[in-house]
Parts: sequence; C-alpha cells; structure tokens
Amino acid sequence: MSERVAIAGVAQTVFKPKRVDANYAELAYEAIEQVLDQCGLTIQDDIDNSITCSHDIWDGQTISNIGITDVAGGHLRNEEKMAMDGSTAVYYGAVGILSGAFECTLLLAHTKMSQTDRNIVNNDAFDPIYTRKLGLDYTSAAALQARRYMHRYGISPEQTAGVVVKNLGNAVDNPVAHNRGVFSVEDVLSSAVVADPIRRMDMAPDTDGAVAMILAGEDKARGITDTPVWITGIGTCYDAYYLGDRDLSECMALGRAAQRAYSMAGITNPRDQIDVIELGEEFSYQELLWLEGLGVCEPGGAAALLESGFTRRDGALPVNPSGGLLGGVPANVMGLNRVAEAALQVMGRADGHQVGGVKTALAQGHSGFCGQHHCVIVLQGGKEGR
Amino acid sequence: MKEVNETAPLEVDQHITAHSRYYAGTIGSLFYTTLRDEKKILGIRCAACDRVLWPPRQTCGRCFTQLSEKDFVEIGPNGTLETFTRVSYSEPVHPAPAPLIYGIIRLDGADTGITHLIGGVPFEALRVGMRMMPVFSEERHGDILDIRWFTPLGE
Amino acid sequence: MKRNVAVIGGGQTRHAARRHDVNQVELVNEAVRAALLDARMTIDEIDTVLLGNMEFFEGCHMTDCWLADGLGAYGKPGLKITTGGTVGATIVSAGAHHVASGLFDTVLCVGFEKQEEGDTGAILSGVAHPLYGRSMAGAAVGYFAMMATSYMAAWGAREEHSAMVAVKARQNARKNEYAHLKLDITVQDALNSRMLAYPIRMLDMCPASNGACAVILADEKTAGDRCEKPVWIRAMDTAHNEQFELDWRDVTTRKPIFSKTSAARLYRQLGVSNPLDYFDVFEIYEPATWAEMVWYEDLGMCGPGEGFRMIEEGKTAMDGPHPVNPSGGVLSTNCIGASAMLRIWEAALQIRGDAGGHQVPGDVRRALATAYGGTNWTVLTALSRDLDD
Amino acid sequence: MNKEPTERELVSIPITVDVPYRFAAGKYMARFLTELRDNGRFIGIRCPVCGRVQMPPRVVCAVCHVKNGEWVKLGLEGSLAGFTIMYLPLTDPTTGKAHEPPFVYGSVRLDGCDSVVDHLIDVEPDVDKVRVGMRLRAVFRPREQRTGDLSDIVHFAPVDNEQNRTP
Repeated sequence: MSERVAIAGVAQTVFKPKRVDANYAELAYEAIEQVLDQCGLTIQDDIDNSITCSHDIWDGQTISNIGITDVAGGHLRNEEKMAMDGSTAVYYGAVGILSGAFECTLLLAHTKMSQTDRNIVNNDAFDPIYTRKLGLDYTSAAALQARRYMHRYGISPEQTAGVVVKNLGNAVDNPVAHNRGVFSVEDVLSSAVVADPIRRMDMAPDTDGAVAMILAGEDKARGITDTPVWITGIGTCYDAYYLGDRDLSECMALGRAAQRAYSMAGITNPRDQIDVIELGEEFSYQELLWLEGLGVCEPGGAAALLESGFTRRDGALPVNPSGGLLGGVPANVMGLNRVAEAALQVMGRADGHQVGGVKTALAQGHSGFCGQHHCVIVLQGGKEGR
Repeated sequence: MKEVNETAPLEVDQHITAHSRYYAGTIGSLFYTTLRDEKKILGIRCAACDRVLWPPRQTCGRCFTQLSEKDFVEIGPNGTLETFTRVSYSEPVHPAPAPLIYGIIRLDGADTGITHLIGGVPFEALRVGMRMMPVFSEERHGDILDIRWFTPLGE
Repeated sequence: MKRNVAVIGGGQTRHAARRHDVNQVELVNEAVRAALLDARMTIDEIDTVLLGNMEFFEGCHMTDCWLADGLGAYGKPGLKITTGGTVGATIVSAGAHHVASGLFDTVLCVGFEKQEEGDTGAILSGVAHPLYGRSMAGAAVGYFAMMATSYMAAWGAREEHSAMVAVKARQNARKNEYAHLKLDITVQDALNSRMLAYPIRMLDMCPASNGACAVILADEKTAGDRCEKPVWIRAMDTAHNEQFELDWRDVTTRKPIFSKTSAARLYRQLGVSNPLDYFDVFEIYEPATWAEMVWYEDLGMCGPGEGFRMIEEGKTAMDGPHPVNPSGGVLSTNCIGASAMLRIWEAALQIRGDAGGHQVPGDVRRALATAYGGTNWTVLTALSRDLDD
Repeated sequence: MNKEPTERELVSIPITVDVPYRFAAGKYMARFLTELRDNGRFIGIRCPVCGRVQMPPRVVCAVCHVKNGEWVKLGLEGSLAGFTIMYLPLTDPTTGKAHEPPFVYGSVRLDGCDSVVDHLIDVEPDVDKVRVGMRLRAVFRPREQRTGDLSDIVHFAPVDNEQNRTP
C-alpha cells in the first residue's frame, strides 16, 4: 500500500504524420517494449494493472482495446480503457495505486490519426439532436472559442502566432516531434486560413504514435529508478456541454481541476511554484487560454506573458519546451505525452529540450471540444515530492 | 522464410457505416414540432438559477433542477452574435459545400447561446455583437436545419 | 484496498426496447435520480461521477461530455471508461478505487445503453479485426451457437436445457418491475421460437434494451453515517483475454479461461472453498442461455458438464437452493453498458432484502456478480451484508 | 404546448454515421494477407517461448508477452472445431452484402496451428451432415479475384476421405 505514486518510466514512439508500416497494436508495442526494457520490468512479474487510452471511432474497431489487449499485457489480467485524453489515464492510474489495489501500472495511449478523417470523427462528438447536423468539428468549434477569447481580451493573431513560433522552435530540439522549424510570425500568418481565425500552422497536425508510462507505488518505484517523479496533485473537472452554455473565453473546468491538483500538492502560487508546464494546445490560442485557467496569470494576461519571454524555454516559466502538441502528437495520446514530457523534465531526461532546475512540473490535458473536460497533474522530483 | 520486415506495407480501405436514429425525447420533441409547425424557438427556464436555456433540456446542468414542459418559454427569434468563424474546407458531414460560416447567437430572452450557420452576409461584414435573426427553411422536417441559418437583422 | 467501500444506493430505469420519450441525457438522468433518491442524497453530495458505456454503439463520440447535464457531472471531477459488456462492473471497480484511494468519499457510477439509437448490427460486426474476420463475422449469436454445439456434443445436454434457462429468466423477469422481457413462456414456447443459429433460438438470446443503471459508493464513515443498509464490496477481479483466441466456446478446452482464472483469484482473496456454501445468490452476465450453464461450471457451482443438471433440477431457480439471476438477468434485459452494473445492483438489492417481487426466499448475506464482454472478458464482484462476514 | 405527453409526436432524427478508414495491416498481418492473396496459402507465427502457433500472425504472444518472429507455413487442411447453422442473413460490413442463410458457419483448426479460423463451411445446412472433427480443406478464389482478405477463401470444403464419409 502506497501513500505516494511515482512515474517510474516513460517511453514514446517517434511521432510521424503517418506510419504505414505498423498497425496500432504494433505502434503501441514499440512504446511498451521500450518502457519495460528501460525499467527492467516484465508484464508477468511486475505489472498488475494496464490502462489503455484510445477511442473506438479513431481505431475503427468496436471495443478497440481488443486490438491491444495482447501488447498491453491484458491477457487474463486487469486491463481497462480510458476513453478520454491520455492525461486522465495518469489520473486514474494514480487513483488505482493510491487505493491499494495495484502496485505497478502500465499506461498506454495510441492513435493513428492518418487512418481516418479527424473532422468526421470529431463531428460525432457533437450531439445528434441539436448540433451534429450543422457539420461542426473540433476545428470549427475551436475557431469559435478563439474568436470569442481574442475579441474579449483584444488578443491579436500576431500574439497567437507567437505561440506557434515558440513551440515549433522548441520542437526542433525534441527528438520525437515531427512538426518543427524556425518560423516567423509572418510565416504563421501567411499559412492558409482553415477556420478563421485559425490558420494551418495554428493547429496540431495529424500524427501517428504511442506513449507508454509506468506508474508505481513508492517502494516499487524506488526499486525501478533513482529518479522517481512523484505525482503530488491530480484534478479533473467537467464543464457544460453545449458551446453556447458557457462563455468560451472562460475555463471554469480547468480552474477547478487545477485547484484540486494544487491543493493536494500544496501549491498556492502556481506562477512561482511551478518550474515548467506542458499543456495541451491543440490550437495555438489554447496555450494562452489554458495558462489563464491554470491561474498562471489573470484572464486575458497570457499573451503579454508570452511576449515578455516569460514562457520561452529559457524564460522564468517555460511552457511547452517540448514543442507541445503543435509539434505533432496524436489525438488521445496528447495528455499522456504532456505528462511524459513534464516527467522527463523532472527526471532531467528531456534530451535536447531540457529546462534547468526543474523540481515541480505541471501537465494538462483536455477531452472533447473547447475543453469540456480538463485534467491537471502536478509532478515533483526528489525532495519536493512530499 | 522471409523476415517480418520484408513484406511491403499493406493498406486496406474500409468504412464503418451505421444508420442511427436519435430520439429527441418529450422535451426535445416539443421544441422541434414547435419549430417545424410554428417557426417559433423555445427555450426552457430554470427557476432555481433564474436562467433560460437553449437547447431546452430536462435537467439544468448547473443546479440539477428537473425541468418540464411547464418551464418552456419562447425565446428570440432575434439575438446577438457572440462569436463566429468561416470554415474553408469541405467534409461529407457538412450541410453544404465550403465555405461555411458558423456563429453562436445569444437569443433575446435566453442566457445561453445557439450554435448555428450564418448566411446571407459576406463574412467580412460580421462583427461580434451584431444583431441577428433566423431564416427558417421552406421545408422543415423537425431537425436543427429547420432553421436555415441566422443572418444580420434589418440589412 | 485501503478503505472499505459500500454500495449506499442505486437505481435503474424502466428498461424497454423503445424509449422514444427520452434522449440519451434523459435516460441516464432517470437512473441517476433514482439512485440519489434511494441513497437520500442530493447531487451536491456526490464527489465524483464516473460513466461507462459501449463507446460508438450509439454512434456518438465523447458521450460523457454530452451527458454531463444528466449525469450531474457539471463542475465535478470524473471520467469515462469503456471496456465492452463488462464496463458497468468496471465502472463500479473504478468507483471502488476512487473511494479506497481516500481522495473521494462518495462516487456516482453510471452505465447505460440506448441500443435503439445506434446501428447495433453494424457496430457489433466492427468488433472483429478489420482485416481478419470482419467480412466473415458471425456475430455474437454465431459464437454462442458454437458454444452450444460444443456443450451438447461434450456433455449430452439437449435443447430443452437451454429452454429451461430461457424460461427461468423470463419468468423471473415478470417479478422484476424494471425488466425488459417479462414473458410468461413455457419450455415448449422456447423450443418453438425462431431459429437464429442452430441450436440458438430467439428466446435463447438476450434482447436489445434501452436503459441505465446508477450506483452510489461511499467510504465506511459516510456509509455508517447515512445509510441504513450498506452493502459492502468485498472483492473484485478483472480478467481480459487475448485477441483472436476465443476459447470459451470450446467447453472442453484445457487452456486457462478468463472465467475460471478470475473466479480462482477472487475466491483466494475471500477464502472461498465452496461458492455454493459461501454465496447465497448469484447475478451472472449470460448473453445466451448456454453461457449461463457454462458460468455455473466455471464458477465452481458444479463440476464440468454438470451445469445443465443444475437447471434441470431447479437448483438455480428463484426458490431453489442456489438462486441465479432472480432479476431475470441479461436474457431479460440487455442495455449493454448498464448490464454488468445491473448485476451488481441486483445482487446488492438481494442483500438489502429490497428486491421486491423477485427477492429470493432465503436469507442473503453474500452475493456474487459476474460481467461478460469484449473477447471473453469478465469482472467479478463479491458483495456482503456485514463487513466482518 | 398543451397536448398530453402521451398523444404528443415524438421526434427522431436519422443520421448515418459513415467513417472512412485506411487501415495499415502492419508487419505481421501484411505478410499473412499478402501470402493469402498472392500464393493462396496460410502462414502462422510461433511463440519463441511457449511454442504455440497462432494464426493470424501478430506482434506478441499474449500469454508469454514476448515478441513473435518465427513464421510457420501452414497447410490448407484442418479439422472442424465447432459450428453452427446460421439462419440470419448476416451482413458483411465491408461490402454491405448479406451471406444468404441458411449456411454452415464454423471454426476450423488448421493442422499444426493452435488457433482456429471462422469461415463458411461447404456442407448442407443439416445437423446430421456436420460433425465436429470432420476434415476440411480451404477452397480459394482464383488469384485475380483475391484481394488479401479472408473472403479470398470461398469456404472450407470437406475432404473426400474415409473419415468424412463415416457419420
């Protein structure tokens, strides 16, 4: 029985726009094999729970965890599928270990976005009675949120483009990212308009890949690694469903999820107490809006923070030093990748994009359109993980 | 025999095609029959939190109060544009070819917005805060496209 | 687990083939309100909300977000899990972990399916691997038909035995006000019903139902403070099974099978040597009649090949010594995402003595619930009336 | 608005959910389907630890959780492991066409393989004509009609031998 839960290992496939050579089970196994090797664990002797994260509609198979039961070690064992963003798999995995039911849990998220059409998939997240026939999808919904947010706080397209410039620049140094480069604000603003004000470069690209992670109770974790990353705060929260139910420039659910995580982790001033943030910006504006929801700054204040260099990799509070989702991370995998990148920062293993002196990191993920459900995870290393 | 990696990648095209039918329930049905037959838009009032909601629903999500047909109120038909976008790509799930304009309109008398199509106006003319009115479809079947789109008022 | 977990309330909808009067949000809400009423709680007293359903069965993505109003999840922590037909029990297991973790004192667990809305045939054939067997998929009925031919060939059971299970389920369902198929049928009626896939006939299979179930879990202190008849979750065990190798249909297989493996682990946790002595009532997940007889054997209620004798001798009848599915079971009500949770909730009702018309005659101290789904997956749940029992 | 709920029209909204996929078979399934299509033969995979031979080939042995790598050629013959006579017109979701009932549907265990494959069995739909254990042989479509799917096999037909003639 553990009072503390640690991330003991992390492995990610290289993310690519398309993996024609592998089906999703093979893709998932690449990450699983790596993380088990890295930690010196076997399914039979060490893993007592597997949580997978994907969606039937993305996978093109009903009850699609059938397709990864084998590689995830689910045969005659405990396996559950979190049909949400991968960040929530970390949340649920931590709950399982804290309950005393499990000691060592394998987390897995995979998606092959290349095998279908994201807009058709995401259209099915709109309720069939009042909104689906309008043809909405996550991009058009995000565009409505982006304009509302930008209008309310006077955020300019140049400012949201600044997020893209920063993150694609950061992604250059991330070995698993595929969407990267040194760009200017003008480059972003001259990319094609997809759903005004969102341009091609403002969006996370279609990506195939998988992430695997080992969560363990304290004793087990210490046996696996010298650099356990303690999960010291977790929180989730649902928001209202319909786009018109809420002011899209606000994020109540993120605020509450963060508050729960902060109170567990003893964080009263996130801006000072957190050393690095990896958050889920499927669209560039979301990095700004989510920072406000996380309480890093006042509502409407994130753009100024970005412009001041505060969130650069060498800034006071680096945000998405990995390149974030804009660097190319598959749907559903997004949140597990956010937690993985935050954990790598705490471990000091973020090859090429390591930030100095990370003791406390925050990861955020969201499910649904425009942030209907948020999940916040606070990670701490060494002595801080108390 | 050949090694695992020696076979050329193979891809197969398939569709999952499901013919679904969704029931609006008693509250949703009254909304749609009223829209279809009378060209009126109904919202539902939650007395507990003093809000009028669109779409009408049987439970107020904020305070969990159970609502019923007695709580129906007519809203709009005009309202205020809260946000909008123009989508430049086409998908088979779209009601019409691109470009499509979407907006969220807060109807008069309602506290939540309706997400719908916007038409009859150049995109460049749209502004947040604009007054909008619905244009009803000639042929109405009892679904959300019984409203053809919203368009700026009085232009 | 670190804290004891009790079922302190629950509720279900009226289950039916048609529920045109409610949308999915309202269907789920019907069960949530019933559970809150049963537990004498308000939604404000619920710490977190967990949803399970068969993702994609209704042709909807991210259903938990859409259903948030009906679930009472607005502003609350929560999540959604999908594991196939087992999901209703998986959600209760997840809820138990939430309570045991010490982070939450009260958890609302919800499972539902509105099968009439989706295209069940198309979605079920999607269970098969897209490039291996989807074009040939024999559907669930084909699978259980092979189990049946295997069972008859191996043990000498006859179609009459299947009919007896079919009759028991529907006659029990007549006493359950919420059940879907309440049929006053005889063995002869079952044997005369339409052949679907030899030897499985219409009345040998579960129906497609619309319905929802909700269960409220709490820690020991909360349960003691506010629940007169808490029912304790004593042990749970999950076993999934590998892809492509569906050996349950071969009743003589010697490979380790999900059902027996899971039962052995659960019994070890509880120190059960004879499940018939230990448990007073069973609620099992039987998508087809033959699966019920195989469950008897796999749970160790009898020896291999003796399951059909148990039904023949009336041992599992509502007034028999070892009642199985007094609720009418999945054969009478199958709203998939709720079905496994209904097994647990019905078992809890039996322990509380609150099952009404289908309360079994004897004293019920302990009950066992099973789930079934995916490619031979299960979740087993053991419940008891007393914590020190 | 003043009609009784019971007599009120209940509205429903039909929507066809149609999602396109381009599935990558992956290394193991691609090899299997390519052999099936091009050479009309089956291949399985042997687990390096427990030694069982599985079809279709897959990346890991779920029991041992080790990576598979040893291909095994399988013959076209096997035995019927289980069956049913299907009376439902089951639709092939990949083509939208129904398999016309009644037909015999069964599981065939190819010789030397631990897995079974479910397919159509070319036997009269009569309980007395089908028997668990009967010997069967895969009948393939002509090469030019094969696409790399189990439907490249027309059915499994009884092998004309002593065993099959004896009821």
